[in-house]
Amino acid sequence: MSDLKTINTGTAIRDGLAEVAKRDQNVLFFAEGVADPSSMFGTLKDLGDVIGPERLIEMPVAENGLCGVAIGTAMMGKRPVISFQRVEFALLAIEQFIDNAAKMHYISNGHHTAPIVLRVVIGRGWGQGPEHSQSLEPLFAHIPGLKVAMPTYPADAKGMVVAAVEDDNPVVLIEHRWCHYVQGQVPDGYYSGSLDGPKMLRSGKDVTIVATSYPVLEAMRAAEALANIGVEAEVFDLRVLRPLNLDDIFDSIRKTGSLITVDTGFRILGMGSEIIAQVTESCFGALQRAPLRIGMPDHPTPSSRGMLPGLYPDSVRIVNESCAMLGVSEDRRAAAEKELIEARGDLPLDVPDPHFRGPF
Amino acid sequence: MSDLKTINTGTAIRDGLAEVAKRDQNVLFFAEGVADPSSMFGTLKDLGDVIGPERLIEMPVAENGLCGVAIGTAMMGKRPVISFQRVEFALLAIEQFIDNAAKMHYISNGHHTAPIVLRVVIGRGWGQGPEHSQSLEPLFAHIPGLKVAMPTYPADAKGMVVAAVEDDNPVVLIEHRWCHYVQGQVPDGYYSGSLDGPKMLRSGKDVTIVATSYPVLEAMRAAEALANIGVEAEVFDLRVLRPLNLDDIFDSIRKTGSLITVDTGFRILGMGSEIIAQVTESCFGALQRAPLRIGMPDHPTPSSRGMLPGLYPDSVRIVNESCAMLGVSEDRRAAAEKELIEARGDLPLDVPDPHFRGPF
Amino acid sequence: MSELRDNARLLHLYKRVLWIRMVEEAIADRYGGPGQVQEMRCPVHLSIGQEASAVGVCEALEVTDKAFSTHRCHAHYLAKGGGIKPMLAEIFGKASGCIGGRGGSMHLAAPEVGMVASVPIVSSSIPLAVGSALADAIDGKDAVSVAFIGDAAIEEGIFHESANFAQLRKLNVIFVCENNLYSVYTPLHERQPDRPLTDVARAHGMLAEHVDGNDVEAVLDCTQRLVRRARQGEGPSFLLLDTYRWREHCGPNFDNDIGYRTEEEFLEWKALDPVEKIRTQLKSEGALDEGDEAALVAELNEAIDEGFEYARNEPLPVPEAARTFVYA
Amino acid sequence: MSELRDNARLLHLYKRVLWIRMVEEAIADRYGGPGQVQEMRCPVHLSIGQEASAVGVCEALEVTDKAFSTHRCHAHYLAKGGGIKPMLAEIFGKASGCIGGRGGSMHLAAPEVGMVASVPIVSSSIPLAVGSALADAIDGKDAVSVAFIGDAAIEEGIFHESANFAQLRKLNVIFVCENNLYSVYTPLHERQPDRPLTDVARAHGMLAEHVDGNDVEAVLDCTQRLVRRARQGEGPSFLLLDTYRWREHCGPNFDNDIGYRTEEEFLEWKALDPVEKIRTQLKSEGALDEGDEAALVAELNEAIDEGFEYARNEPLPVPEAARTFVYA
Ligand SMILES: Cc1ncc(C[n+]2csc(CCOP(=O)(O)OP(=O)(O)O)c2C)c(N)n1
Ligand SMILES: Cc1ncc(C[n+]2csc(CCOP(=O)(O)OP(=O)(O)O)c2C)c(N)n1
Ligand SMILES: [Mg+2]
Ligand SMILES: [Mg+2]
Repeated sequence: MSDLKTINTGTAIRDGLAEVAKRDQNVLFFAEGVADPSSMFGTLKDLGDVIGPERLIEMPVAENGLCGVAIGTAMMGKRPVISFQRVEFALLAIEQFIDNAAKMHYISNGHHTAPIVLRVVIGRGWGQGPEHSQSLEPLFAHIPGLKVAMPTYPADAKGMVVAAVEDDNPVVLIEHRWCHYVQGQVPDGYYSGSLDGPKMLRSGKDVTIVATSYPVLEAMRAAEALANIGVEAEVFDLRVLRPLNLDDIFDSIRKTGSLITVDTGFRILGMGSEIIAQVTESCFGALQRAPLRIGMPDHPTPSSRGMLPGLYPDSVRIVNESCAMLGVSEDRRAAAEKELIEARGDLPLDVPDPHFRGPF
Repeated sequence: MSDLKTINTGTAIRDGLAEVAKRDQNVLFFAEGVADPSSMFGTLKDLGDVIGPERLIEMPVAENGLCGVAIGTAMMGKRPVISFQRVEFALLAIEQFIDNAAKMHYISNGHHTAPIVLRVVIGRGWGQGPEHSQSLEPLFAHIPGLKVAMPTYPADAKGMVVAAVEDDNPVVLIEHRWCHYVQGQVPDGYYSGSLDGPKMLRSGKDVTIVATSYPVLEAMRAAEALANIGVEAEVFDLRVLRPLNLDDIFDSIRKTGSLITVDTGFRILGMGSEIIAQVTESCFGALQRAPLRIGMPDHPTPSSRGMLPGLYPDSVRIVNESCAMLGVSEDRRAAAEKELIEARGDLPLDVPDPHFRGPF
Repeated sequence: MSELRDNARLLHLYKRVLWIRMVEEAIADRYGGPGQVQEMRCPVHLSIGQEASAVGVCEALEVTDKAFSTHRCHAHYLAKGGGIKPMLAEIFGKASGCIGGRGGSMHLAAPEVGMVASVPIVSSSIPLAVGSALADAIDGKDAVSVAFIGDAAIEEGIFHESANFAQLRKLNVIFVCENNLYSVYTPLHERQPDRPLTDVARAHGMLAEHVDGNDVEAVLDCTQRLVRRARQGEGPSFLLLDTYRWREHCGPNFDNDIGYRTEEEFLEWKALDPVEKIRTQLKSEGALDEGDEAALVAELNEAIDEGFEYARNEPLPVPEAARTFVYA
Repeated sequence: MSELRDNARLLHLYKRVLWIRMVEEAIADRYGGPGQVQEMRCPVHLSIGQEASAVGVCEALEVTDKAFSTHRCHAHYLAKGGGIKPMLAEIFGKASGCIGGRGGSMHLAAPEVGMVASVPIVSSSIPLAVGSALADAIDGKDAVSVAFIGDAAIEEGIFHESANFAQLRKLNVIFVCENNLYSVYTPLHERQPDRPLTDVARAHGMLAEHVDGNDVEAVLDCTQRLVRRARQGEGPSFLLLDTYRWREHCGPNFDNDIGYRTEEEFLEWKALDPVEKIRTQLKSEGALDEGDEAALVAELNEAIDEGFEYARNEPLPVPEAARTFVYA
């Protein structure tokens, strides 16, 4: 077994990319500022030193064209990894992903593949404003032919990013900027993870909580607080949004009978909607009470911190909704809420909660 | 009350556009081929004769730019109507719709509005192939700030298109090419419809069927066949996908306890997912059995008619699923299926069913 | 070059353009209309009138060079060496179609001869060609990638994004723009300001050439120069070819009567018929007599009939095929 | 024009550029860093070094003319006449911000003075300016719409799509491209081939002018000509302005030490300081003495302090405000 070191998700992603690029010289990196001092929040740091500069493709600010170019290289056997600082920039290239990348294998009757990784980052905090803070995972997760994943913790993220690059299909990796800061123990060197389903992070018998990305941290935090008042939540990191494999979650529902989903993006038409639909179709008899979705409210995300209270799904909300769902007494609920609020203290809402830095 | 005439949905849309453009000189029409011999499948036919040529804006083949231009005119008080022959072409402009149109009112603190109508057509049949047959309504219905509607029948379509143009928000109208052929009685002259919820088309006590666009016709056909075997389906045309108002559907579920949704687009992360999630959240106690989604399967739509059997949701599938859900006896189910199959005869699958032409 | 070799080259080019013309005419003839048996059940965008640009360009390419096309891909597919049987089978929606019946006429591909892909979203295949050239550049190969586009494609921003990058990296791409004066029913002057179309390439510092698209030899000569340049590392280029689509935008018929263009305009362009042009030249040089012509036509007709016979008799794909190749 | 009037004009321009410089410097000074009190809690893309292009262009416009900007919008907002209080309140995230705290620094707008909108997605506001001009054309108004863009914006296809349409319809748009040589940390030559940037306009048959962006009078003179042309129905134009961003791409600091550009390069451009340039000129012509300068600085500082005081004391929006103006 390789050594473990404590690093954050951003670094773990960088290490995974470096490892896979060392092994396969077909791996290319496309980005605006691919080798610049920021190097995509450090996630591409010093890759040129590892694999040489030729395979780092500096993108002009032309997302649609350059994603098409990357797809063209993929058809020819390359494994391009495109990184965008924000998911919004990828919107300009969505036609290329929906028509050319997602359908390349299908329309060529199996002749071509488009092994491309599209990394997009969800912005949050520091007054980003409505056009730098969207998540929009359903726009990708709706499209057959794409794979879509959202990494949270560093060790998992490293394995996922390697698996994504090695996958013969186009994979969209949606990374939450605040997840980049999450620390954990990560094996050194090369290893590949899986892109085939959710991970149970905590077992419990009372309620199943399924979350993606940064909200996974909120859900885990909520589960701790719930545990302190005697409620046992079973928490899943959904990880892979497409293809969506909910078998473990069905099993969990058969145990808990209760389901809460927590989306990173908008609640309406979010992953929670799909999960609830599938759970209701497949485990109707096991559901003991109405399931519930938590997610971003149905409006753009404003810049000012004045409008943030109550906006992002957080551990307090998850605790409160869990208690309401399970009929937990008001004093127990209040105790759990109090614990969370006190732990956060007077930290502003527009910076990451250090509680979520780990190391986990 | 104005006179009624029997016309099809395509003509009704054209008439609605002509009426609203006559009343408001701020209405503009943008299209590739805005006044050409095809005039957007006839839906813009002779508009130049009605309002003069100046307000018909021929678009270069530059969807992103021209949608942005249209949004710019809308900020200045115009009411542009953009029409695309296929929803796929609008993908190139989705950044403009998500960032500029949908958020214009919000980001300007209420100062600007973007009263723009984006008409996109879903292709089907005659070997369209995977890039001319997508539906993709969730890509728009996920976005707060947009309104999204899918008209089916002519009288309703005319009212909806007028309401869309008169709405102060950006409205995406997703029209199924095969719905254009549907005939019905349509009031002459100007009238405005609503963009505020589904319509119950048929009342019944056994199962609630909610469909959008062309599948509404399949659902209605299925309901007839079901009625012949003693099953009473309550059928809704969803009409408005955003903002989504499901109150009437909740009421229906409280009556039938059973729900089937039929999507025009992909089943996964489709409208059916959202409907089932909301129904389960809101009417959990009323649901008597697991709900079910029907929709496009999880792969691109191939060109060849050889691959069509069983692909599109149709009345036969709706009948069979309804019978399975309600535990209808096999001989009754078989009778209903037989009726439908015989009525269709040996008509190829790649042309519209004349049964669905109406007049309704 | 000796006159003999010149004529041999011309005869070869003649066979290529005639082949495309005859295949396309056969599709038009047999496509059928309402009330008739219709076996080619997909939209068809015929290349009749535009054969010389396809042939002139592709004859300058090796099989290892790559071509990417659009909705109007028949001529490019055939000129690059795609076979008639998989092509017609595709248009007939058959399992043995070049892409298994998945795409139909607008998606023709024959990767084994370098006809990599056709994409029916305007301009959407342009960056694929540039990406192909980038892959070759990284691998140190001197293959050339050609992006066939129409005159409307340069209105799409992605053309410019691709051209900027191709020139920045001096990639082996040739953007071949067939200007047939229309996008569907809309004439060029309603879509673009009045300036030489080649200026769009110059915006990116790219060499642009402008050649008569109905003169197959001129197209070939120019493309050969551009290919040579590219292989020598001198970068991409833009080749503008004037030509004309004889039939309707989509479908088998003529449509000079419906109002967007005139019979006169059509006749003017028909007088420049790229096929007739070579035929006349060959005849006047005594390199093609009536007998040669008849034999050639008979030979091509036989191949065409065989192709249709094949396409007609091949089985449709089974419904389950629709669920394959979704993921690799 | 008499020397007196010339000096009056220059003095006016000086006040405008100095105003912007001082506001931006004040933001930089007070922005704070880790461990400090930070009240401006949003990304800021400062315009320091680029003031002359904003002022030169906007001084050629009427209040009824319209401007559209990008992430780097402070100078354009102020030059077009936007007030400091709503601007700072916006950056402070306050309810009385120019857009209620909804967007922050990258979205500044003051529609009442024709600063219609700033959009932080590169090039995304370009077609809005063209649409504004189209609306005016339809209404028979002679107002001019200006799209302020950076040098990276011409890499986006939507620039070309917009330019093609503007020229096709001869709309009253001026595309003002401030070439500060960088997109974030990436220099121009890594993103675009070597050719005059003005060639991108010529691709669309559009008039292009190239002016020293640090020379406010040259910018003003040229813009006045372009505005006049537009109002006379002669169509759109492209104005390329060379300039330089002094501080980091986003944030209050200098960053010549982090490796993507050199201190030397910065100093070369700093020597061309647009503010200093006019100041020197005014002084040399005797139109500005130490006393005038001090009085002016004091006056502007007072307005700035007042602005900060206001922004600091204004209330944050209430959480419920987040749910308003979603639909009209
Ligand atoms: C992005 C996009 N917009 C619109 C269309 C509809 N469309 C199909 S072919 C065509 C005409 C394109 O004209 P041109 O590029 O000149 O090619 P031609 O048909 O003349 O060969 C158009 C507009 C499309 N397929 N894709
Ligand atoms: C479509 C898009 N791609 C990328 C970005 C990230 N980004 C923000 S500012 C910027 C630099 C733009 O450079 P330029 O247009 O020259 O303006 P400058 O910052 O130099 O004023 C980039 C790439 C973005 N906001 N939008
Ligand atoms: Mg054309
Ligand atoms: Mg710049």
